[in-house]
Amino acid sequence: MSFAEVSATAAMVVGAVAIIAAFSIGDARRRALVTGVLTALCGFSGLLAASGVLATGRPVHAEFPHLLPFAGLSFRLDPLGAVFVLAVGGVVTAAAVYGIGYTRDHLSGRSFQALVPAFALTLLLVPAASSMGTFLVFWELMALTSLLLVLAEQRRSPEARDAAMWYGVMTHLGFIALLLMFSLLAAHSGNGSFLAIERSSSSMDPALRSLVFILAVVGFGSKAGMVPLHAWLPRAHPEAPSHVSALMSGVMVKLGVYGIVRVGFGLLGGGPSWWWVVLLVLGAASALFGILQAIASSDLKRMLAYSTTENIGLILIGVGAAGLFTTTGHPILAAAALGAVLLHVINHAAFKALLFLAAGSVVHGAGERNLDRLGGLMRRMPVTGAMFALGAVAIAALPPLNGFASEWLLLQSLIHGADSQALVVAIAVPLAIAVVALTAGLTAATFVKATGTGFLALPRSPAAEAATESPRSMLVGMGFLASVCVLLGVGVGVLGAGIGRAVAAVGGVRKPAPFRVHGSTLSPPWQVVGTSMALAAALVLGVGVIMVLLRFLPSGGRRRRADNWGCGRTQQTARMEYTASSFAEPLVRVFDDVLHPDLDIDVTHRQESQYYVEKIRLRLGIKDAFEERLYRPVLNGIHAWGIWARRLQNGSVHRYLGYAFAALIILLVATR
Amino acid sequence: MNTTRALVPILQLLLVFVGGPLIVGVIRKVRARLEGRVGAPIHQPLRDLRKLFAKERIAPEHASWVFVIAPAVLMTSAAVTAVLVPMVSTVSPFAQVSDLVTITALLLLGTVALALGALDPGTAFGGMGASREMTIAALTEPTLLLSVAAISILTGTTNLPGAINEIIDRPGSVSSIGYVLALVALGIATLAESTRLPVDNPNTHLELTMVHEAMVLEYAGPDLALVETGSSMRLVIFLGLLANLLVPWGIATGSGVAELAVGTLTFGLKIGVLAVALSVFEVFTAKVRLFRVPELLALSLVLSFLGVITSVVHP
Amino acid sequence: MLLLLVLLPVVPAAAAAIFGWRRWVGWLGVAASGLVVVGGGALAVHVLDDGPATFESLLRADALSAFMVIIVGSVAVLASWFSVPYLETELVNDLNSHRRATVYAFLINLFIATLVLAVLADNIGVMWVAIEGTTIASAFLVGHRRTRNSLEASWKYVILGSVGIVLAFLGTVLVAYAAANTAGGGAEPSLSWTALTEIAPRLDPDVMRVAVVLLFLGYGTKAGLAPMHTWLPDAYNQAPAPISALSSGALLPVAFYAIFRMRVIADLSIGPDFARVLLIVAGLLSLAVAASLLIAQRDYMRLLAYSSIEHMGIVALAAAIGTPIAMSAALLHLFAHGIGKSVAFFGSGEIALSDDSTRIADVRGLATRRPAIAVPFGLALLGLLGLPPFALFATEIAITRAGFSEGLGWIMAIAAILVLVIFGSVLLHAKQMLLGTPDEGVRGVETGKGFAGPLILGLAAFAALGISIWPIQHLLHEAARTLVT
Amino acid sequence: MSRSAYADLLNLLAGIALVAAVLTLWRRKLIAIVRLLAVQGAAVAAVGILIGIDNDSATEIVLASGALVLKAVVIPLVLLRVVRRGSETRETEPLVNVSASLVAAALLITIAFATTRAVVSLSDSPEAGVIPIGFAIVLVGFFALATRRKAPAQLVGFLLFENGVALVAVLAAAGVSSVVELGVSLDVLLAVLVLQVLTARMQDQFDSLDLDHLQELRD
Repeated sequence: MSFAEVSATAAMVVGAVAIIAAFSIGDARRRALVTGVLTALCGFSGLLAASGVLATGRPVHAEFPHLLPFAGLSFRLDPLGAVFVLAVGGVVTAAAVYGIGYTRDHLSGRSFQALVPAFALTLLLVPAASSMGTFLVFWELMALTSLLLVLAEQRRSPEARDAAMWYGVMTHLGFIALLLMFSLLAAHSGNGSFLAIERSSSSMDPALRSLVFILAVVGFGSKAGMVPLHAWLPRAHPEAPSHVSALMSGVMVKLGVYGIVRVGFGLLGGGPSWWWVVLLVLGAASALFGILQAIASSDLKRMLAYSTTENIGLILIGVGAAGLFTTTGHPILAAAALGAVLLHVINHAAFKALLFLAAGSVVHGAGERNLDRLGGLMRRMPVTGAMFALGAVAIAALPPLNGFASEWLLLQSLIHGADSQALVVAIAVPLAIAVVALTAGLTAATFVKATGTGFLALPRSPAAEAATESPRSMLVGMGFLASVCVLLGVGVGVLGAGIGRAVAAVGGVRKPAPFRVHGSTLSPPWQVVGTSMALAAALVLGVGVIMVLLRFLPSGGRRRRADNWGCGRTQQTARMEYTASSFAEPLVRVFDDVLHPDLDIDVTHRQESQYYVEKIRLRLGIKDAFEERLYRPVLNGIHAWGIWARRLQNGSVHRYLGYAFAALIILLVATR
Repeated sequence: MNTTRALVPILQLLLVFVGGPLIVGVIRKVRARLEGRVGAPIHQPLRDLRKLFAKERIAPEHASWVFVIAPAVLMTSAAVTAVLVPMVSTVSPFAQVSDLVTITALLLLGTVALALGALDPGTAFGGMGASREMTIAALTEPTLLLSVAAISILTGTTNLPGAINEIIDRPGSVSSIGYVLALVALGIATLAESTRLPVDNPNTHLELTMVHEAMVLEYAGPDLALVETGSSMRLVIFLGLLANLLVPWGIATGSGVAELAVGTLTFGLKIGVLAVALSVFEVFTAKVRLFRVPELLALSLVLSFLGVITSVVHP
Repeated sequence: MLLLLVLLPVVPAAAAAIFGWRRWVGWLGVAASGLVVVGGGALAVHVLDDGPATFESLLRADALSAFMVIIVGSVAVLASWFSVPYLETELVNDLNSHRRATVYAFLINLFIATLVLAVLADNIGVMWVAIEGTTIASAFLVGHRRTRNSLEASWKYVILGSVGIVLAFLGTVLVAYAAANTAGGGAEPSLSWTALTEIAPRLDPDVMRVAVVLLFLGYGTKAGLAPMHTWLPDAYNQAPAPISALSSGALLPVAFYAIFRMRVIADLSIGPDFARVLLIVAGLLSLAVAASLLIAQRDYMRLLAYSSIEHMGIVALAAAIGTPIAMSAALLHLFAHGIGKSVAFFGSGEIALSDDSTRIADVRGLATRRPAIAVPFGLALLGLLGLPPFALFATEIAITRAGFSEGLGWIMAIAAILVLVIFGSVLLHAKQMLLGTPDEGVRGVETGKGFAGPLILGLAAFAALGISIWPIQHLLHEAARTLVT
Repeated sequence: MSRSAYADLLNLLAGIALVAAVLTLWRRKLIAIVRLLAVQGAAVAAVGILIGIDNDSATEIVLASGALVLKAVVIPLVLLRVVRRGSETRETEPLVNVSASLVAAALLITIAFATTRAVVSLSDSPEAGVIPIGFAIVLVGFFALATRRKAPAQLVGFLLFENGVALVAVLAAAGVSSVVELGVSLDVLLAVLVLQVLTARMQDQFDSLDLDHLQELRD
């Protein structure tokens, strides 16, 4: 048994033991500890299995024909799946360790503790599935366990219940699309295994292949939080317990991307260019819409959820570009774009999970999620503050950290791909570059807002005032992810070979190889290694040198604490600070035709004179455009249909006999 | 032979570190002259810095480590960019790393650090400055990247020394409308990024109109000096980038010492000319209202996008 | 051996008649149903080894009927096990008289006996008599509570049921008539399945077409297929929970057993397309009716009834596809749905007892108030919505895949969309009942510990079927083979 | 008895049964409707006896005469007892007014004849010729069942419907063995008894036999 197989079986066994332990251990605190540790071990061995497969390139097989009636389970973890299992393993390890501290007091129920390892197991198994039945059963199990986890705190918050409703229905819509898609493929290829489908899918007629691709985009897009189907994401992720929303936002949405790549490139082996343009457009729309909603929202976890939609948009742009390059005959560029996509999948998993864990720590410490009521946490919760700041720098794609590495590679592949002869590429790719650039800028602004108003300056509410640092296990969880962000930022080469194998394993895309373009060699994705290594060293060195030099100044580097100058005003209070809404107000004003903010300001004057104002209250409500114009009418229509349909069963026995009579007459006449 | 290669980054660092305040002095001097004033000597900003470095270091009582580290990060990002951007010679140990996309990201890092530093003291003006600065930075980012895309599509690579060598060797490949559009857009972005006049008045005293100045109100002494030098170095880097892309001739392409001297001289000349042009431009334009700035940046975005389209269709 | 199986439930019925309702009479009923299941298993082993078993000319058992006996037996075990605490609670809180409990105990076992007879009958006439017997036996069970509504429900149940079943008898007569006048003439033509399947190709197509329509409408009524489904919501709403469970879990599958048998003869005599069109129309109509009436549903018992109509629609579609995989998926679907629906009905029965109302709006925060009821009920609902650990997930995937491989892709797509609407509506109603903060104290009756047994056994079986059907795989395959012409 | 006389007698009796069914649509009083039901029951049973005599098999004759007693005497008496105990003796305005019902009956008869053309053509025995009339009675009975407002009237409709099926069964009864025949009639008897008990219960709970009271169970 190879190293990968050993660690894969270890992951499954330890996961199962974790579930059993969650049910059997009596004492709540010990239960949280044991289950957390076991889940972390399960995640870590999943990580090892994935890295084993990536290192050797040999897939791991497993067959269980007797399980799952009529289909049987069959697993095959190939390098492409391994990249996603790598991300899952890492985030599961961190979230499990974090969970020990986070769920010690209020979420230590047996069922909740058992659901987390179950959810982790399904996340590990979905990329490893290699037949229609296996994939669908673990996809639906993943949806079910995450739905129950979102309901963990349903007693206290009605929003959690609504969120679970939206989430349940949207994921089932996705499941139905996937079921129809896989049935189409399996009907054509005879049996449900992915290898058979891959061999026979080229002989399907193009209209069916396009239908399969559209269904895949709908099914996987709804899970990934792509724009028209994203409504559940900003609702469900914030309501789930933080380490669960880290798992959901960090890696579960990525399995939607895995699906699109597996079906688009693997099973169907690429397709006409309009497929990829559709994906590009949807990705761009998701990126822009996601980041604009993120800027406008002042709820910390909701902002992070919307920023997940934005990052998924960037990834979809990468996948679309990769597909476009394969159709217009640039396999090496396609490999570079796909490499950027896989790198960003891992990077985003790391820093998004870190940000959600930090947000969870803020909620745990300060009990408040609204940025307008937080503040001053950097001094009260130094470690969480530092972790959040590090995550923010990473997500804003600023140099030393991993966000920059994948964004750099994505832009490289787009820029180098732009100058191809095909007209569709010449129009679509520059647009994509513009969207990626705009979202990069807006992301930076969003996370300055979040870090600045959330953590710096004076606390804006008593809850923030009384904030205390989170327990040690939460900090360890965050620390692990932070170190992953730094490691991937500085030494992305460690992943290079593995991602190369993953890209090659996808099929339809050639193995990435260095190529010369007008004088400079660009060997995706390794060239970014040199850049980020040197950059990180230079930056850290520079800051260190300057801080030391300041010591030798005449004033001896001692720092005097004094009152703010504030243009001559003393007596600084928290009410003078810029809040998240006011920080984002200029950008909301610039993009008001997309966000449709409904801003109402009511001013209460003093009785004596109309010119003296007693109180001004501003309320800024941002509605999700898609919800208002797309979901609301559909739901109202279905409800009206339900109300109308009550007439069918109105209780009169005569009407019921009338139905039977009419059926008899019609059938008799029809068969004559 | 490779000693000169190692010399280049240090030379460029010194050149930018000292040249930054000098250029600001030159701009103020030319501006004063045009407004009929004598104006302070060119090296006045250097004297101010010396004075500031001698003062004691002050921080607001409830500010966290972010306030302290922000100036250092701004200074480092400027210094690293200065080393990367080929100003005096295209031959340097970091040529492989010097990439247009990386440079824009480094500058964004400096802006983000300063904005966070401004938010930390918790004054109204710090928040206002940070909010406006980030808005402008968010809107100039696409322009920068698109013009970078246009240039690299035309010259075939995003690596800056490679691009400049390309322009020097085959000026024909660059002589298209796309290149001009890209540079015009880059120019507008430079004004916005270094908060010069049309976007923000550097020597205004009315807090409500400030963008950059409002952020640094709380800094004093050595921290203020670091911020000031950082900002001026960024201005020089932008002007150097523009100059080398517009008029690359004269930059040292080999590694001879003489070539290096010639390169430094021509770089100094080019920056001086640009600085004078900038100050003349500033005298004749007024500050644009904050909510007109997005329209200006939208114009530059469209220009750079057209630059990319035309450069793609052109070859 | 077959006669023994049919007579087994009669023993507790007789005991109830003689001694009236006692606890041990209830447990005797459970034991009898248990023996039916064991008998069914033994029968299955016997049939698989050396072919169908027969008893005179009346009873005959092949793989399909053995499987149906197992289905009827297992649902009967669950229902009679749940009836014991259910009746005890009713008697303790004097919601019902001792006499009616006796009638209940007598009739439920009679009901089970007629179901077993229907499945084992060799002659389509005898099968008809048995199924009509089930209607009569369950008529008073539906009217168990002697309220106005239960009277209305039982009136509609008998009228609509009998009309349908008499149409089926007309169809049976026409089949006999056609058999009598086949080209070959032949000896005294009996109505046994084997005889009919042999001469089916020579039956007169036009007469058979009318006969098939009548048989399909008749047995479709008992199977709850639209447009003959109207009795089902009222009957399940008013009947005591174990009876609704037994009817939904055993009666509907037995009616489908008749439809499957009839379809074999129809396919041989008039070609497969006629019956396929009928089944597709009925299936889609049932799904549409279930979907539209679940959206704004206000009563959770009726919700479960419409869910039964939905699942019968899915089984009809599977039967329409007709491939061996689709047929075995349909049979497993009937089995799993029977068990899952029984657990759901038991849960709703407990809720009705504890909250004294069957309206969804009156039940709030059940998960916090009564986890012992809420958890099994919720899990059963999730299973019925086709979520993985439970069996309906695997069957729905197999049916959809078989549908696409038979070229019925569009129909499967429409069905899938309707199932999605149903998923959303049921999830919404379940959220209304189970989640949230409970309001004031207990209104209805305190339900004791006795109820947990059948719920847990049912859920375990429901999940086990979903994970692996290894033990009954061979039986299922044989049963499906008999149904495919 | 000569073949033609036997065929004419069969047609006559079946015709009487059909006319009785159609007349129930016309009459308004419940008692009159029950009497018509008795007439129809007698006619159907007579057909059974006639066929029994024709095949000269003793069991068929015994069975048919038993059915005669049951359908012509026992069931109508039980129904009359319930109707007299109840207050209203008149059928209120039925769902479909009388003239429309009669037109519908005519239409249904044509449909019955059309659908059973294949059945008649299959065998040339005199009984086969009468089957379409049996079918017509089935459809008219179903229509009556579906449109009457009063419970006893609906019960009568059901019995008409069932008599039609019994007639078809007797006519086409070559293969249906005696055991099944016995089971069928037993089941029908039980069904009628159950409906009888329910009607009685409806009488004391709603103290009216109008089916419009039975409309609370709705969605």
